[in-house]
Amino acid sequence: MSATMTADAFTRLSRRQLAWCAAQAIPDGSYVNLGIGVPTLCANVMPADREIVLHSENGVLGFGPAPAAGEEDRDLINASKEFITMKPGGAYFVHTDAFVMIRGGHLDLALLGAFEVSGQGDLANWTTGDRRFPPGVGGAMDLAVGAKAVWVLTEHTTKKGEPKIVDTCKYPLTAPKVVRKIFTDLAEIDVTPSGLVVRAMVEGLTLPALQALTEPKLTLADDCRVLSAPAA
Amino acid sequence: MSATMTADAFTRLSRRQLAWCAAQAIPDGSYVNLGIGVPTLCANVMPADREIVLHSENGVLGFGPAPAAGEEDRDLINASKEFITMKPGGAYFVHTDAFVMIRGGHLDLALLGAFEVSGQGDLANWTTGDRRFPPGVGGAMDLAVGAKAVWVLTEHTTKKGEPKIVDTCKYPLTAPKVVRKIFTDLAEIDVTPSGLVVRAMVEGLTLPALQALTEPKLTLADDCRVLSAPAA
Amino acid sequence: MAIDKIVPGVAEAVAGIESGMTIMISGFGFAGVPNDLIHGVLDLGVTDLTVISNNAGTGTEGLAALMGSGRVRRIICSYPRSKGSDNFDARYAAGEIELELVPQGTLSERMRAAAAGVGGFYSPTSVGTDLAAGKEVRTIDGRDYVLELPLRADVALVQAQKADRWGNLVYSKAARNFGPVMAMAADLTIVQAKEIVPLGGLDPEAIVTPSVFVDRVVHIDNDREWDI
Amino acid sequence: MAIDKIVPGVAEAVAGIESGMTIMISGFGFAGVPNDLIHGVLDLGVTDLTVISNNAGTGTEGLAALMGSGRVRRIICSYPRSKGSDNFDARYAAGEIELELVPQGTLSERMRAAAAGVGGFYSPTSVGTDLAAGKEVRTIDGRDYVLELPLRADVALVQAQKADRWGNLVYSKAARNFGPVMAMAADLTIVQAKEIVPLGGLDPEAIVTPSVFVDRVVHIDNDREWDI
Repeated sequence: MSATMTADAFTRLSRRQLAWCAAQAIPDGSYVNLGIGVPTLCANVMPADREIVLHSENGVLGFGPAPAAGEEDRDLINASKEFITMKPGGAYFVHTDAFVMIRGGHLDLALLGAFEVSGQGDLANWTTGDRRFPPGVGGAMDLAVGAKAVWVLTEHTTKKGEPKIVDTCKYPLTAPKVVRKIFTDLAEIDVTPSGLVVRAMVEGLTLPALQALTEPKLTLADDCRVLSAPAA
Repeated sequence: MSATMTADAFTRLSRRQLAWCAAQAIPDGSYVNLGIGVPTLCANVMPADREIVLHSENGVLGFGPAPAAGEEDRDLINASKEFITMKPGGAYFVHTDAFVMIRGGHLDLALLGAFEVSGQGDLANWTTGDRRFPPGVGGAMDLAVGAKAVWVLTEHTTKKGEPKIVDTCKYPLTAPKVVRKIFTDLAEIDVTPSGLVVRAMVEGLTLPALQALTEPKLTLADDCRVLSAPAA
Repeated sequence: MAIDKIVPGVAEAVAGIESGMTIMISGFGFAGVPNDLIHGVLDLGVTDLTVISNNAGTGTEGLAALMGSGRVRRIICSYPRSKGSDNFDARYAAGEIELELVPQGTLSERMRAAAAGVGGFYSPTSVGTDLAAGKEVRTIDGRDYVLELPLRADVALVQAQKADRWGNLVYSKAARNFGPVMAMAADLTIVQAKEIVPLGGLDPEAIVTPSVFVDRVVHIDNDREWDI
Repeated sequence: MAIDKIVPGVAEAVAGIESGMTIMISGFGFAGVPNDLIHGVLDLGVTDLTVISNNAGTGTEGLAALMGSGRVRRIICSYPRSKGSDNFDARYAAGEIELELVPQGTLSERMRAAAAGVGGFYSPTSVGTDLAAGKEVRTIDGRDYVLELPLRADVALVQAQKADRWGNLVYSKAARNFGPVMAMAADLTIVQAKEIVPLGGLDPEAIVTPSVFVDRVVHIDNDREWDI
């Protein structure tokens, strides 16, 4: 069974839809860091009926969505170096304090991108080990060990269609055993002591089809939902 | 020879005069911490023609003299818990940053009180070891090791007339080999690799008389001055 | 739903504090001491407390009342004795309170280590003194240091000048002192603020304690002159 | 005599920087980078530099110009590669620049250790990863940590929003980032400020970098759009 065989039966979420699904799962009142990549998109699709305080490692707490065109401020960017806006109640601080918040366990949640995640929650997202390209760790290792919970937001497979959720990470680790939940463009998966549990899948996707794109064994939650998001 | 024998030949400086003498010796532009006791008096007698930035370990930089009666602010005190005023250019900060300044070597000078100072510059100023009285170290150990230079401001002898400048401190040390200069109510003394050098003495005092009140051997500087201060 | 950390009174602010807990209390001398919260803790009747504060209180109220109450088993501080610290002095002389004396910079740096997830740090302070007794000494780059461990607390009681409903704080002058670092170093941070401002009412460039470090805020605007 | 840390131009600001020195450069992405000071260093013609900065520059100017100049032997950073970091990428691929990759929180915490006189600290970050290779690992209170050492510099180049003649600084929004901690961690701290205000013109409650950490300030108020 290959990815191609099941490709017609379901539609993958867009990056923005993936971010939307993760954003809706964040509890009200949480303090949340948005990592580089898909996670920073979450700021634009946060649930309107909750107060969730967003943190960026460059010294910003309480930021909002991207500004309207023409309203960009070159002094106001997120960890992905994208323009953001500030909400009432937000604060600026020195980079060191941004990491007191991160390493000291003060953030409820970190949303991170990934090259690979293992069935045990190992995370690899800082280098492919390819000497031709400089590695970039940024704040990923700090976030992975410091936040109270880590969720990964990633495409389910690589551009070549290979699983990113693997038995053992082949890329160097960012941190071992830290990921609690994985949002992909196909599914929402919990990392539990007894293995990976599928909490939601996109319309039309079956467990065997998802399993074919995933190395570790998947179990379907009794109350597995349909994973869907408004069209971007 | 005892203290009593020489008592008529000279007049000891008052605490305020002692503070004045030390204050006049501070180079222009210095950043200086004033420790508990006589040193905090210096803020009231700083030379008017210099800009010297005063630091207090409770999170204040750039403070001035005591306020006029009735102008006290209970939120604005120094390390001795005495009321102070703030100068233009001053800043408030968290206690931790006050000690980044201290331990990190950012202050040019710390003026400290002493129970005892040794001829090698050992300082003892935090406990007499008497179990009936609680000891109090405050910021003394941090200042002693962190400031670029440490001067001691103290009466030359104890209330019983015994030397406070000693061969070996009998009280527990605050820090070994840190004091560079000693201002007393009788003299200004440099702690040098070749021993204690008297830079100035009060009018009428002789080296033998001063030596009688001091344990380590004193040497007179070639250009020894008269130590004097305006009447308090 | 809105984040609202403001509680109606002192009783709600200190609810849940239990006997045996470690409590940080802000203040340096009489500046920045959360006296109302301290008396709230006294009213709870909890005992066997460990208190972390720079001083041990003077006069008869606030920290001194706590010291005199017999409810404090141990104090971790840098400078317990001051003019008027009779309550502490008496308990200490009687051997009724345990004292861990910590150099002042080490005290706040140990709090910051706890706040920052740092497991320990090498400090130049106290090397070669009695206060380094029993501590690991290590030479790094030619200088001697002692190993200091993080100092955390179950609860921090902090006095601030202004707060908003998220818990952002600013302080007043030298009353800031230990407040911001204690707010970061405790599991439960409780603040008494002289003024509550609307969300957005504090300049984001000038917020000293960002809201993430604060759990509860109570508005205390009385100008009672405490005997401290 | 008055303390006056304001110098007339970039040349006076960077005077004395020598080949072989270690230089911290503030900024995160394009926010808060002291581009005028960087080009002042390039104009000096010094070589064999070690640069400490979060990124390695993008485009053709500022940090990227420095990376492309061949004057930098080594960079210590957390995230060198970005869209447009071609100058660095080429030097790295050619083996012409040495890279010390440091987790971002470790980077600023190591700077702070240098600033605070801390000899080293135990960090939970990078335990069990390749970036902990060769580092001492220690278990404290049941958790594993790696020993990290202070990171100091001969010079820090910092971009700020406002400064006074004593060198007190405030920043603008996320352009604050590494500025305050770098200002503390270098022997010589050089600042380019968009605005100079009279002494007393900054609110003492809101000063972010107190004057003691600053050595020179140059007023740069041009609004040149750098290619970065």
